[in-house]
Amino acid sequence: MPRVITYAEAINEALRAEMRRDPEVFLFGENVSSSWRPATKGLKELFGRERVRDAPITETAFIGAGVGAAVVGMKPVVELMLVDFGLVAMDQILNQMAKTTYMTGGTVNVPMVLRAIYGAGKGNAATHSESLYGVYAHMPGMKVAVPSNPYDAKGLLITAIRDPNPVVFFEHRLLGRMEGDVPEESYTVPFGVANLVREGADVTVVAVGKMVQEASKAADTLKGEVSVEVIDPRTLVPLDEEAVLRSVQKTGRLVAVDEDYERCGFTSEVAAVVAEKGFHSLKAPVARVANPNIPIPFNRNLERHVLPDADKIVRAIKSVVK
Amino acid sequence: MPRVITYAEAINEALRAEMRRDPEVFLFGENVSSSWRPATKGLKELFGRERVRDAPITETAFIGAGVGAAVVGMKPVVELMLVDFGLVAMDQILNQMAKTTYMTGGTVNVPMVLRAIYGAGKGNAATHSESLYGVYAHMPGMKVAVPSNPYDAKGLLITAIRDPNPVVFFEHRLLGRMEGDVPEESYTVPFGVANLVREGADVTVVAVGKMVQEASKAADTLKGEVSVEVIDPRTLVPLDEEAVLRSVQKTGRLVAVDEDYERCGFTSEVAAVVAEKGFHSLKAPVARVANPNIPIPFNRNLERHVLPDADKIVRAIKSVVK
Amino acid sequence: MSPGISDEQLLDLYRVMIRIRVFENGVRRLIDEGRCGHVSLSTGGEAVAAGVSAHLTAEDQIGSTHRPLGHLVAKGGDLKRMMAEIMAKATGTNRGKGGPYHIFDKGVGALGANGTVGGSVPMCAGYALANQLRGNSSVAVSYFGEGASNQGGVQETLNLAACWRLPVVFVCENSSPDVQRMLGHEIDYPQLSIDDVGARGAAYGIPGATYEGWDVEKVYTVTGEAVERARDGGGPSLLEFKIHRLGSDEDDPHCPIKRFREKLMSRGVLTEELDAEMRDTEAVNVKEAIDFAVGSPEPEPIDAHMGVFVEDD
Amino acid sequence: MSPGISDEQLLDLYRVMIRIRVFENGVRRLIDEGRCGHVSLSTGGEAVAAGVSAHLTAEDQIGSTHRPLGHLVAKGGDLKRMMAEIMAKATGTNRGKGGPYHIFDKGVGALGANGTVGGSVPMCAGYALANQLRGNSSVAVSYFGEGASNQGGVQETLNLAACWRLPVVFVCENSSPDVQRMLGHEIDYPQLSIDDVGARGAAYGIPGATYEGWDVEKVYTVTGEAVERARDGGGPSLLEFKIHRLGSDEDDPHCPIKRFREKLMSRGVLTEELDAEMRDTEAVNVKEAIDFAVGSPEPEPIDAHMGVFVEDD
Ligand SMILES: Cc1ncc(C[n+]2csc(CCOP(=O)(O)OP(=O)(O)O)c2C)c(N)n1
Ligand SMILES: Cc1ncc(C[n+]2csc(CCOP(=O)(O)OP(=O)(O)O)c2C)c(N)n1
Ligand SMILES: [Mg+2]
Ligand SMILES: [Mg+2]
Repeated sequence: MPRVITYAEAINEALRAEMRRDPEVFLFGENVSSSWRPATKGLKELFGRERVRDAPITETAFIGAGVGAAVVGMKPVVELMLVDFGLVAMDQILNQMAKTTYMTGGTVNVPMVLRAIYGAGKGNAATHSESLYGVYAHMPGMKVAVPSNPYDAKGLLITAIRDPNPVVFFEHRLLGRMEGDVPEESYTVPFGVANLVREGADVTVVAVGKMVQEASKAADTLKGEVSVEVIDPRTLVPLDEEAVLRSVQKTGRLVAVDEDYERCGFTSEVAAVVAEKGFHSLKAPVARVANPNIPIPFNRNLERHVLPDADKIVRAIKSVVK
Repeated sequence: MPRVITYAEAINEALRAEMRRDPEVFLFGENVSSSWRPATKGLKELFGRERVRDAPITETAFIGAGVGAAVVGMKPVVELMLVDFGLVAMDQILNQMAKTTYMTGGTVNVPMVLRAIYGAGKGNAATHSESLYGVYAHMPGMKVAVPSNPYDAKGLLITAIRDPNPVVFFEHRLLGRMEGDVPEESYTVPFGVANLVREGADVTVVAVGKMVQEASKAADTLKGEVSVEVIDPRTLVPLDEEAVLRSVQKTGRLVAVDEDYERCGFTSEVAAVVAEKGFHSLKAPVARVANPNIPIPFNRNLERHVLPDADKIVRAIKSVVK
Repeated sequence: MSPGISDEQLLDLYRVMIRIRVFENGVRRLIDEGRCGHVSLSTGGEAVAAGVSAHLTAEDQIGSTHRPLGHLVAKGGDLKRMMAEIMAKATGTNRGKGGPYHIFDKGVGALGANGTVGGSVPMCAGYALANQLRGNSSVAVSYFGEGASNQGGVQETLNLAACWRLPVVFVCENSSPDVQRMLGHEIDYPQLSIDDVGARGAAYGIPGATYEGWDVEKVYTVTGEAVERARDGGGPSLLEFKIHRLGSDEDDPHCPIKRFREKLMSRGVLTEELDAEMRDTEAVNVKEAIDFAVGSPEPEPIDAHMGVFVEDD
Repeated sequence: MSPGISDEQLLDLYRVMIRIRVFENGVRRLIDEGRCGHVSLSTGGEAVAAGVSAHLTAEDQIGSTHRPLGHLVAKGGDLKRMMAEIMAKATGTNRGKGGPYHIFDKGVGALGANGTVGGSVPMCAGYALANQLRGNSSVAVSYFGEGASNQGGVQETLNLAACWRLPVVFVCENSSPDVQRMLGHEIDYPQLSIDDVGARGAAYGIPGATYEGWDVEKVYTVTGEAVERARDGGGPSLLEFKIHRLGSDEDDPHCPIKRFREKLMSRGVLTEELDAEMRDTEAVNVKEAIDFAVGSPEPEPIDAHMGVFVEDD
């Protein structure tokens, strides 16, 4: 009988299992020991305050400390309370965490996971709502995982912790309570393998994170009218280009969806890959649905106006299948 | 008779003229008062140490100070010795400088210029060679200028200083000595208007910054064989999509070139725009020539291997016209 | 009578403190009733905001935090437009686009709240730099918490301001782990390596000192000196005020309003009547602000797409 | 004889200083001859590198700067592979991919140079954190310049290390504006707001002090105490050493080698013969290193595309 838990509980389980399995796995960040935070709740009680440690509000220092601990072989899982706050620490992330492996000619590696809470939809305005995975995917040296459901959250996080490379792990702030079937035992979901969320014949929708739900809603809305294939790449780096191209070969149409800024973003990348490598399959212009390059406004109506959603995906699908 | 000066001298002239014209323009950054730096040489002697000020090596503090000064109406020109070093200050840049206008509902604006030296080609390795304009273009709220020659350098910088919005101004470290015709008097080059560097019929090459030279070399190499149109957008934000689409309408083919990382980068964006809005003009797959998502290696041969150049552009052009 | 502070000034300070408390209590009710989103309140810090801003004019600038309401009210921020911003209305200080973490009220030099811990501090150096370059005698005040005091940008700015002798006063409100512990929270590791942030002034060669932030007269006096020094070209100072974050009532022994009220009463400066009158006045102000906000329109959805850039002159 | 330092130890210190100087002079010649790219040299700082590393084993870690050669040589870095890295060869410590700004020699705990001013400092906290969690007695040493001392990440890390009582010793080499001014450079604004970075220890509740970095015995003694404290669970310390950046010769009165040489000679610990022998030995080592580097192959171009990620276990 399948067991239903939430996305946050799935994260918690993955952390718990890996910390049990490997004494070199440990966790720190702002308020990670607080009992009211479901993803990390109970871990301090199990593993002690040394291995589950609250950090001062100094992202540069504590993310850098994660890099250092990883360089000497430990497996830190560092939490960024919100991905936005990582902007104060980009040198540690994009230079030290990401590039040390390459810059040392592979004599050093950085088995670190940076868990970053991200996403809009709660009226938290421009500095507390960003996605930014486009920036992380742009910069070389990090793997980038964006789980869209509890099953993937657990499996991808276990993969991330065991990966000898730095991984940035994006958890959408509004997915924490999402429920889903999650096996109790440990399992891994491989990086670079897309999830075929739903099969379809007329158009390929590539969607990420919370937008996978919106893409599925759009597919529901169009049922009987347009047959929509939804693909969730699960990891942006590495990207399962094969899966996208295979799908477009079948459907001839592409709509790329995410909630990060559009310009030079992940939807640009998917569109470019298809325009390069899947051009001859394409029967229509590609379409992107993303944040139209606007800081997230505070007012909820304005925010809705800016964020991608099922309606906008429906419109984009219609524009390419018409 | 045209007057020939260098790119760095053109920058210097623009700064000098604008500081003369407007007492609220001032300059600071690391070593900006040093006499051995051609872009700022002589300015301290002219305008005094208060308006041409060396800053401590604290990019967060001094870039933030630029934002503050701009918020109260001054026109700071802040220098980032290398764009790479800005990674320690991304919150001040990407949140405070870029988003304050929008977040305040337009009651505040930020007339600041951040001059960022960028680029590879000198064997300076992974933390001293990046371009990163892809990141700046991804994030909303800043205009992004990338002059490719002395004439544009002067005219775009004057436009940047007079713009009431934040502008990130990218100067390639290897273009400083490039010579070109530059009028002595002040003039502006408008943002969002591409430069048609050379006309051609078979393929459109969109190239940025130092890559404009490489694209032109590639066009020379292919003379008689392929007729290459080279377009230099000059500003990535705003982007002259019209010019690109018009050209592709004529040529039916696109090669996008820059030296930033490819994934989720500016070449992805150009490819996506054309796949969306110029799809019906396209006769062949688009191609991108950019850094293949690799930190810049120290060894010069490896660096050359990673960086885009005329040869790689030639190959890309051939692949789309074959 | 307190030396150097007139009764009128004392009552002004008290009035501002009441205004802040009543305003924040109004916001607190709105939050509880689900009529606005989350707002970080500054209750318990009224003496700091009032005592500091008493030395500032609209030409002086402040930079604030994620808990900006007290600072902004004390600086003369428009209550109606602030309330409208909190309720995400088109008439808000930020036209509904910024929310409480990003309130700016430029006309009174409230520049501004900030969503990034420590984010406004470098900007305050910039306000001060502009004052210095323009040769006026305006001063910037930079507020931050003891958590923020560790942020790199904050510490960098202390150094920059000292190097450039900028007219800025750094005000750290310390609601520190010690205070937290007294309130019953368990702390595994401290987040601040010392007890007194004021001691960090010495690390930058600037005056730095620590005071009880529930004593508005003290705040007023010591800030006066620091602001004067900055105005006179003497450069920056660092003031730390200990505070306790409180709820809406005035029972807590560290409540700055309760303490000041008792003092003023015992000295005969304040009467029950005057106190009630002030509270009534502020209650009316807040009611008007809420009415204004409630009655204001939402921004038009199309507004979302505008204002990323301002138009060229 | 210096109290507590045996003659043998003194000669070891001297030998390491000579090794650094001779190695850097070799690199200096390569630069002048255009046989390698720009390298930031640490000449003048030999006493700090030698005096500090004398207390460390390969199990201890150091983090260094854009001027790493002295630190790395003193820590036991492989001269051949370092030289090969400087010459961008496949046999380099970083296989030619990192260059002098990014040299790591993991086997000896040299972790590592850093291209970002202050960039290695947070990482050193991480080495120390790993030592603490693993319950071993290893210590991390974090080197940085006085310019870097202002960087946010550096100041944050001082606080973090203090809060977590990490086994780390912060070593600031101050070649500050004052020193620069003595060398004839004009300074408009200071970049460091105080003279002595050591005084910043107090800002984090940790020991902090300032010493002359051209006196290797002093460096040795005070670092010994700080390392011991860290090993014993006493937490971090901050040591500042004043240094003068020098050229290749040993004429300068602040040259740590000249000073130490004279002292050792006058004490009869060093003789002209022994000195010459040491220098010859190091010259041979450096020549061998250069020969090794020159004789080594360039990396294969295809290597450029490999190693962004390591293979899964
Ligand atoms: C750079 C950054 N990190 C983390 C946060 C999340 N955050 C908001 S307020 C806060 C606590 C701030 O503490 P303090 O500065 O003492 O202010 P207080 O809330 O006590 O007034 C944190 C961690 C943030 N907004 N920005
Ligand atoms: C974040 C950052 N800003 C600027 C630079 C450029 N830079 C390299 S070394 C240096 C001076 C560093 O001074 P200090 O820390 O005192 O070291 P020193 O060179 O004196 O040994 C600067 C500004 C950099 N590498 N990183
Ligand atoms: Mg606090
Ligand atoms: Mg120095």
